[in-house]
Amino acid sequence: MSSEISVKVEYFAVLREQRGLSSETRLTGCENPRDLYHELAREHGFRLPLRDLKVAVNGEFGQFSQTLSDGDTVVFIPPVAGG
Amino acid sequence: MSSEISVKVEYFAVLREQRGLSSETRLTGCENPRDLYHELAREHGFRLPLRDLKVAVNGEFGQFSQTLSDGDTVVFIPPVAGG
Amino acid sequence: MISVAGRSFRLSGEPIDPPELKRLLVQKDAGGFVSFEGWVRGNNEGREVESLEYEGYRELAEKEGGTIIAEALRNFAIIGAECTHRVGHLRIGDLAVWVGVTAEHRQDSFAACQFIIDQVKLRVPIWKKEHYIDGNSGWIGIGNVSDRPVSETAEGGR
Amino acid sequence: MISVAGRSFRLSGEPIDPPELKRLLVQKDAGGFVSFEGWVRGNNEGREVESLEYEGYRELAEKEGGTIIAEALRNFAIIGAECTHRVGHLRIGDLAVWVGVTAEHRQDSFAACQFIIDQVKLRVPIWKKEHYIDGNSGWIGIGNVSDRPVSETAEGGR
Repeated sequence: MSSEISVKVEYFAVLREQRGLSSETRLTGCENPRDLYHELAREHGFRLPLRDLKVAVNGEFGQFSQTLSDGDTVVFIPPVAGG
Repeated sequence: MSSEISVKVEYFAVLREQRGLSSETRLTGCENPRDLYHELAREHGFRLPLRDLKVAVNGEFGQFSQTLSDGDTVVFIPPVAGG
Repeated sequence: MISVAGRSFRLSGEPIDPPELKRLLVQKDAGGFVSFEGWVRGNNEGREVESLEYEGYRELAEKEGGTIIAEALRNFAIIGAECTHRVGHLRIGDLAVWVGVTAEHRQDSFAACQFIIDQVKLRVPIWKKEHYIDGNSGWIGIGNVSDRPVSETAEGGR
Repeated sequence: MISVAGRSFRLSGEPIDPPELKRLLVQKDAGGFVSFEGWVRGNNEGREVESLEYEGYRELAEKEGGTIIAEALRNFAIIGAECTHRVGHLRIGDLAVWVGVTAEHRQDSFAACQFIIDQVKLRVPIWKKEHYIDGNSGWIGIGNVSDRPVSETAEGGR
């Protein structure tokens, strides 16, 4: 488990409601946002498919395949509906 | 001169300024707005060519060739520039 | 359809009040509202403008403006439309014309609003005289016709 | 360029004040001003709406919104552009989003205003939850995903 990192996950909208939290900091062995989402989805029953989501890392849009670093903030972005 | 009719002519914008009047009622032998405009242009030095004008008769857009009747109100409409 | 109740096109000798006009269009199915405002600019084709006059042939302007609004209501999926054009003496920055359109969906409000201002500029008998900082003035859209006899060919108005 | 001075895209927890936002755009070369307002509608796809919540991811929303405004300033011949999106609890008729654009010429303001609202709806992380008169509620744009496991195929968000 020496490869575990600490990431902060912020939740919005339907994911915030399903998680019951606005944010959490957790230790994870996941290397990228894709794996992290699947881990969280299994744990909390998220039903939004990955392809409907975008991801932001440290306040910028990112890639699901990018390598996460210790201390990163990750946000999974459900389909937007402004306006 | 038994065919003369009385028409009211209203002037706007550049024609009002060139005529020095907002409206006048005059007796004319002209049968249609085209002839009337040429008569007025000769008298008052109007320089707008007919093809740049539209005409209204009794508050509706009309034709330069339409027959005028006694008591009609005629307005020659310079190129518009609203907005 | 709100705008059926009153006149939907007006000439106004007083400053135009956009919030008041907007209130005429409020209703619960309207989701998209688009407005256009034409402001008096400080220059026109390189000449510095100090102020201007708008003059309208009220009877026909309000009739033709009303026809344009009716066409917009018929040709676009909109809920309401209003237009007011200012007449009289205006200074830089003053509001010359206001168009507001509501629709369920925004694409229709954009298209109809643009249609209305385009048609108003093209068809409604309103004229503009600009007063320039250099002391000259001129009616817009008639070229330099004051120097040419009526028999000469001139470019058409824009 | 007025909007360089401040942030040109904002999320607001307070009611949006269009005249105040418009004042940010006033300047003497601007001849055409186009604004779009998105109002909360009383129904959506046949369901009667009582109220709704907008939620935004502020940090990224303001960044992405600012990028959209910058794109508009680069891609259209406009002078200034501002957009504010409301967050929080809104009722029918409340103003959800305001976009204002000034240009020398109106065509540019129309095109840029439409571009901005289209892109904001597409790209800015803001979410909407509708509360219906029948007591139900739902997040817009995610289909009926709460009933499906994550592994199933679902239609993409709009």
